[in-house]
Amino acid sequence: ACGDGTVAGPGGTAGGTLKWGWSTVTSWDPVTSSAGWDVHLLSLVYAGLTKLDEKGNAVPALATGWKYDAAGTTLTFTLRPGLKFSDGTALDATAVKKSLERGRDFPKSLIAAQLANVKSVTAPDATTVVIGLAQADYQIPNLFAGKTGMIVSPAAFEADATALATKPVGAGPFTLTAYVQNAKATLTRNPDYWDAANIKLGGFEAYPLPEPATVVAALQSGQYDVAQIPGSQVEAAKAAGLPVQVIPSLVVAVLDVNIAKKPFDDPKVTEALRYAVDRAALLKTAQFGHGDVAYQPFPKGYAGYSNSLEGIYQHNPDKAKQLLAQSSYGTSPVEVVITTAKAEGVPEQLQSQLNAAGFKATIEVIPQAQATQLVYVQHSKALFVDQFAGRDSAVQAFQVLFGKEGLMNPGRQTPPELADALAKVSRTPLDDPSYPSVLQAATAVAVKSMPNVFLYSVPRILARRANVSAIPEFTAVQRFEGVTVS
Amino acid sequence: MSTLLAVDGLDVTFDRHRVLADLSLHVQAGEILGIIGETGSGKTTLARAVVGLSPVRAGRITFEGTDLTALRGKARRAWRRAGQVQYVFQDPLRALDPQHTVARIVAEGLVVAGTLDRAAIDARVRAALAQVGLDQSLAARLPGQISGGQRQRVLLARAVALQPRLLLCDEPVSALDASNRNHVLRLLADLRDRSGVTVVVISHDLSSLAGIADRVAVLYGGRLVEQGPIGRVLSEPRHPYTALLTASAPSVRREHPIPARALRPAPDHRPVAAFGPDACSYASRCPFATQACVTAPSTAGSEWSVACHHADAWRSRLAVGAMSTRRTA
Amino acid sequence: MTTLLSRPAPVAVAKPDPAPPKRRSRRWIGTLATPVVVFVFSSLLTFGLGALSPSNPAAAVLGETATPADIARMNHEFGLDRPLPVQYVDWLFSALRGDLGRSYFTTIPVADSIFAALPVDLALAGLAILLAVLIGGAAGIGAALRQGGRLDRTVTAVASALGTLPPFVLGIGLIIIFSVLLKALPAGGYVPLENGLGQWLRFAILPALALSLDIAASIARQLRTSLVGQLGENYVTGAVVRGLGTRRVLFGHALRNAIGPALTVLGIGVPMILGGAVVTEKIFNLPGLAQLALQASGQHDVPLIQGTLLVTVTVVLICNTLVNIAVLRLTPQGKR
Amino acid sequence: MSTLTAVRLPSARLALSVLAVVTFLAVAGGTVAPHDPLLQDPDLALRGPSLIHPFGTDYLGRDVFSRLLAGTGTTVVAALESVGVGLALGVLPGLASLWLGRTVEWVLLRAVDAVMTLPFIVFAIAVTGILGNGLSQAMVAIGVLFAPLFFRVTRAAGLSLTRAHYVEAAELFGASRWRILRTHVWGKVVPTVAVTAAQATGGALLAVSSLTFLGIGVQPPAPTWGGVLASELGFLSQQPWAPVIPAALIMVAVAALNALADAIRPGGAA
Amino acid sequence: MSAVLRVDNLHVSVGGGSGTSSAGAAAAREAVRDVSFTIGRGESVGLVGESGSGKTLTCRAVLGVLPPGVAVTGGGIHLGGGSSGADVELTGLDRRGWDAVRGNRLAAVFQDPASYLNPSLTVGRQLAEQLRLKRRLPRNQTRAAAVELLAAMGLRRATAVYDQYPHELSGGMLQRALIAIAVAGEPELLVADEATTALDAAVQAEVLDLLRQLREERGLALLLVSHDLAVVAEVCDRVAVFYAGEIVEQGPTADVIANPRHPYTEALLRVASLGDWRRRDLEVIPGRPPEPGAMPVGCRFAARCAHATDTCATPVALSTVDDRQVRCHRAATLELVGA
Ligand SMILES: Nc1ncnc2c1ncn2[C@@H]1O[C@H](COP(=O)(O)OP(=O)(O)OP(=O)(O)O)[C@@H](O)[C@H]1O
Ligand SMILES: Nc1ncnc2c1ncn2[C@@H]1O[C@H](COP(=O)(O)OP(=O)(O)OP(=O)(O)O)[C@@H](O)[C@H]1O
Ligand SMILES: [Mg+2]
Ligand SMILES: [Mg+2]
Repeated sequence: ACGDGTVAGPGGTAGGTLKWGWSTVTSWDPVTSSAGWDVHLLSLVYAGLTKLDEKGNAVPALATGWKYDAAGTTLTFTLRPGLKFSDGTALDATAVKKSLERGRDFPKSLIAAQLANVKSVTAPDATTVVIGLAQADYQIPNLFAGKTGMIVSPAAFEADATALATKPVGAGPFTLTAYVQNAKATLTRNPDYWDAANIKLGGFEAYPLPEPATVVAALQSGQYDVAQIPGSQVEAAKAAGLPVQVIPSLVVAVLDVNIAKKPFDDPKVTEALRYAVDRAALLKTAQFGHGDVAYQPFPKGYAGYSNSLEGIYQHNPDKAKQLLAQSSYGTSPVEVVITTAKAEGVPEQLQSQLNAAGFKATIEVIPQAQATQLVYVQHSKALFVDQFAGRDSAVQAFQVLFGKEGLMNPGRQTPPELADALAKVSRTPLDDPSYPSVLQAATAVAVKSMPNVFLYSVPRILARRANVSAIPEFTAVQRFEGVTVS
Repeated sequence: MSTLLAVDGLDVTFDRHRVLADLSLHVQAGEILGIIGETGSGKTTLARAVVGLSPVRAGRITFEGTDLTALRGKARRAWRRAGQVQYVFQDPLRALDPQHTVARIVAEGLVVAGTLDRAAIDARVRAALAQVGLDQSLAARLPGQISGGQRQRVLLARAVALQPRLLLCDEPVSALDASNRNHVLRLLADLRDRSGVTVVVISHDLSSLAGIADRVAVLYGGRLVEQGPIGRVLSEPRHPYTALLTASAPSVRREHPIPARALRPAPDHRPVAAFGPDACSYASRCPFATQACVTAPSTAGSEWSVACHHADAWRSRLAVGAMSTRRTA
Repeated sequence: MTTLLSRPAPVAVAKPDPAPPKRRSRRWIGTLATPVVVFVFSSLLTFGLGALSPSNPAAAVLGETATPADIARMNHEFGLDRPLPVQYVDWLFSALRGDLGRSYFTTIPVADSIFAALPVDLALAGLAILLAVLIGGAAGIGAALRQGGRLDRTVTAVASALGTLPPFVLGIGLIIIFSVLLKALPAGGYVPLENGLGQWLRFAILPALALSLDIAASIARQLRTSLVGQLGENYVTGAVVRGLGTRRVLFGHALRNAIGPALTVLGIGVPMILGGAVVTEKIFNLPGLAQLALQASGQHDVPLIQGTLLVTVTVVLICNTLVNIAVLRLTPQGKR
Repeated sequence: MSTLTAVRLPSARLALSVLAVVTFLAVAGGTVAPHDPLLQDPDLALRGPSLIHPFGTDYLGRDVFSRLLAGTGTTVVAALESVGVGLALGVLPGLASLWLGRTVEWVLLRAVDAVMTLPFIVFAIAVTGILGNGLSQAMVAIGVLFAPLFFRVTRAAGLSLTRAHYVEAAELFGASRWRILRTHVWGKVVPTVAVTAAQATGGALLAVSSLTFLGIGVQPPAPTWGGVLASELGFLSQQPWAPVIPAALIMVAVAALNALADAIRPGGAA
Repeated sequence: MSAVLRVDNLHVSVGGGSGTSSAGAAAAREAVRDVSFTIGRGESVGLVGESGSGKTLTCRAVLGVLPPGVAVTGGGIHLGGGSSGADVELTGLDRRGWDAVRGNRLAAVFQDPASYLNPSLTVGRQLAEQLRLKRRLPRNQTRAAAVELLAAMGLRRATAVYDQYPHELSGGMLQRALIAIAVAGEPELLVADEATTALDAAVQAEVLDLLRQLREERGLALLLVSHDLAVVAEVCDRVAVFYAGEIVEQGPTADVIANPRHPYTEALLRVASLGDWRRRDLEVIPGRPPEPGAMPVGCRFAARCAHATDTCATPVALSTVDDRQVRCHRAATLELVGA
């Protein structure tokens, strides 16, 4: 069922349609989209001023380049000329200005916080956009590579903002032609995309994440060309003759710990938790060993990855027991509730590991949607089994994980030394040779001072049919430049 | 003889369909009254009206001075528990709880009445079974495990056990073969003779009914068309319908004073007038009907009454040819 | 009255007409009016369920940035600050006009989401019903005709076994057999009917089969029982004695009267098919209503849950009414 | 056929023995299990059957045999819970619809029709989606949906009785309504209801397993039959045989209930 | 006179295993034994006997519609040749053969007419179907022919009846409609099993008249079953008296009634309808007939017979004198009273 219709548009050849079994979006409007996963699909229809390369560095996209002033508070982007949105309207500096301002000012915007530092956006001419920042921040080009920087057609949101949820208008590599919520998104190649020459696919069909039990069969029968599979299916996929790629990603499994709540208000307990967890065992169960044990938010090879943290909280139940004994709870088992959206697997295993280390753990299941409410908003849960999807910008990632207002910092406390380290990162230009070491220092501070327990990295495991060329391995947002289906 | 049960001006209507119309009938104490009539003429409805199971719209039913139609709720229950009037259902299989043993079924009325202790009830049950000629060994069986004739007798025994004054039997013998039919009817005659129970029997079988009954009432279309001493009514019927019934009765001896054919409307029969709901109920099928029959005839006579405008005249109008036509053997 | 007039007027009717014209029309009115009443009952149930919900949608939607003022504004926007009866009436009448509100989370109109998904369910349910009728009918008739024989025992055994199988096991079993082992059919996914019947059938047949086997089993059992019952009826003996031939007796007479209970099973089967679709849709990755409900349920998206329930209920009601009409047309009391 | 004689049928006897074992496990389950059903050993995950682990181990290295034994209780209780709710909401209204006059009858019939239009799983999902995810919520929802079944069955059994001549005969003896209910109605309604309850329990078992498959109503690590089945399905490629065991367990239990229902069905086990 | 139907030494057994009773179900029991009779063209033969004497099973064997578990285990049933078709041996006929015979050459009516019609089809449709199938009438003629046939059966308002459903008609009307359907294919033989038993006296007489008329006008042969000798006496030329699965006496009806030769016939006469309206003691036949499977070796009626002697315990054969057949050891010596 693939290869139906080859479209040859200006700016390059185009092949067949790629059927992708991964996920669908909560909304096609990047400003109101509420899930971290959405970025992958959104980046098919939207483009930003910048994009991230395979290593996570910002490179030109809609903008051909950018320049910071000396203070780091004014950033000037130069746009490619003659850009167009998929609705035919011009993508010029004014459009960029309006789009970014909407992201910052729209009442229902969920990216407003990221843009809070953007003081002004001006468009002195059609191809120049000037960003005025309240404080120096060299992370903006990275930030703009993600959801925050996606440029939406002002004509569309000025006409009917709610319609964007199902009818996106952007300038990405593809255009959405049909959409069934939670079921299927059909996209066709956008010949006006700035980098259309590198888009070899004629069309794209996106489906929700398949059932693990049937995903391999679904690939074999041609229901999907590419699908994300769980670690448990890797062997089966390989056995079925499907090429499998394990792509390192920014995603990391983490425990959100609320130090404002019992029993973690006692630092000894929080400390004990770090040693009670057997990350290797969890990794084995959850991922069948695909991925790495993690003690920090960044994967190996990423600029912020600090070598010094390797093995820092080796599994040591005896030490955990000792620490608990020293805590205010003494030798009696410390009761803890593991909150999760799905109890099967890691939470179950975690429960058993904690119990072996002197805790008395029980599992509480809450629906995923309520988790946002209970964990991130009301901060009413002490321990939540979570995944951090990573952010395009390292500082942004820090903010989410450790910032006072950070989503995954339910305790709402940030030690001053961490705040200082972060401020330093922001102030350091990315091309500054000291940038990696500054960032790694901040990572080390965070991991040692914050209660978050990182567990293991979650690579993106893609299995594909043999007729699909290898998928480029992007750590942050999956991109499809150069992919072909024959 | 005194009147035990008096039905006066009874009207029963189901869903705007008038099943019994202005029906009056008296039952004397100690007699056996037969009720005959075509299917759907309202025989069952009449019997059920007496025990309070038909929706009576007008009229009175009195049993020894008690107005049964006026009884409601507690009073009616108390009256029923006394067991003075018993109704024996038409279809024995449907009237017996398939899960109860014969003994339990027969005892039910006594248990509900609550006046006797267990031993006394057992004794009465045994007596009732003996009275209807059922072997005591059947007491432990279920209705599904006995024959049709035996079921009919269980139904009778259940009624008899309460020592009623009046027994209403709805077609107790229609489902039985000739021998069994006679058996059951004889039983009713015995009951009357020995315990003085008054019996009303509904039956299609005129000949055997004539063997035991004292009087007969003939129903047609929800009205009483004739009633009187059974022997005389059946041998010299005064109503054309009664005459048709008697002429139609099969017989091993092939002799009928009037052939049935002469009493039936001809196949091309056209009624002489439009007979509405207030007309004589038989008029539209009566070969002797005239314009006079558009009104319901009054019932004439007391011991032997007939409701026909032409009770005395129709015989003379019998076609002479019809009289002589004998069936070819 | 009409039937009375059509006869020669003076002839008194010996037996009452068992179904006077009034009653017959009343039966039709009942058949057509009951669904309306039931719809109101069901909508109350559906709405009540939403009203019972303890979670505050505004807080859930606004997430991390929620302030009491924001929540109040959002509540107002959703109309949640009005009295419940007003909300119900408004919801119901909007629903009748095709407006089921907007999803709390995506702000996508619920009706859009549902009507994008509904054709999948309808097409699938239609195929499933067809399969159920064909398979169940053939098996039931076969078993009844060979009562006590090998076919009868096989049908009975298979039907009982199907009834004891969790539906998802059935679905995965079908995938393993037809997709993995035989590689004959796709393991999941969906192609709309517009893309051609053949294409659609390739994708729809397995899920439809998974949905229908259970109902087919019930139909087979029911049809077998009632057909055996009918075949024992006197009128069948009568028709045989008239020399009508087996096929005529079966299809012209017995089946006609035996089909009622089986149709009723089918009527009950429609909600089962639509309900069973959840599991099937999940396994076969179908973009149907049930997936939507599951998703909505996970998010406590009350308007979406209510919408899917209401639409499902309406579909069920329509199907049931059609079945009732069929039953009514097959029984003599309902004719003329 | 009376309930007692039905038990002499071989199929009924087999069914009863199966159910006796299930009942025993439901009560004793955890204590007769050879291993702690919660004891994990990730190094031994997903092993095939062995002498120590007759049904192999699951993805956390837990003993599947012990988990199935220990899961019996939860599963059975959940199924019975929904059947209980269905019985409570179905039987009494069913009888009431026959005795309490036309208005009550009409309202009850329409209400039942309304509930009958609700698709099983979708409704359960909606209920848990709105009232919160828990086995009790889900089973109450299923129970509500069982109510029409019991209502109809009770009513049907009772309806023929209100027209039965032997009930009329009892009325003619002056028997009270209560007495009639007790002596003539109850004995016929109870077997029918019992049959329905047996079948409904089977249906509930399937519903529980469907819900757990969808991730609704279960609380791992607590084992349930459906839960074990659902999780084994996730590792089909590692252990294609593994789901067969819990599936067979569910099938046998449901089949036993159906066989028992057939055997005690009034009118014989043809 | 050529025979329409010849039944030779017919044996019918019940309980061949289909679980009617739990104990001894395996042993087949003879419910009809050694039954022979012949029906000539246009002749009417009556079968009488108490309930359970095997009359219905005999009829059903002739029609080939024995209930499950009941089978012909001996003898033959022969449908005579003649104008309308070849000789047919009915026992062992295949399905197609039966379909060709039934409705065309033999037809039947039964006791409960309402149950023998499809409740969900109009009377007319069922009659029309028969006419189309068995008389090969084209579709557009069936209605007129059907209405005519209904009218010929003495149904008034035949056009209205055509469009009515079975439950809308009275028993008498239904029985006439059924007879119309039965004779639609112009059969040679009509089997009427208790066809008038459930009707009231007036209607019964009308239906019996109709049967008589059909016989006279169409030369229809009749096999009439009743437990009332009086009914048989009204219609039949010859009568066969059944007792416990055997024919105990057979002969011209008038002869048998006037001069019974078997004590059982005499007993039946005493309980039969007499056609007089005197008050009297109703006679009964004491005791009950033996059950299939528990038949005595000798005369089956002996246990209830007032004339029984020791010889009656030995098997007794059917003896033929003139056109009478009697199965009694003492037939020659007994003085029995007729009606
Ligand atoms: N419950 C009822 N509802 C409506 N009509 C009824 C009801 N009971 C009887 N009828 C009608 O009343 C009429 C008289 O019926 P009933 O049973 O009294 O007749 P019957 O003389 O006993 O007949 P049969 O000889 O067949 O027993 C019939 O036309 C019947 O259809
Ligand atoms: N289907 C059957 N299975 C077993 N025994 C049967 C079956 N049908 C009839 N019998 C038995 O065969 C015997 C003859 O039955 P049959 O019906 O021929 O009697 P009948 O003379 O027609 O009686 P009735 O006057 O009651 O109709 C009876 O003892 C009966 O119990
Ligand atoms: Mg009656
Ligand atoms: Mg018979």
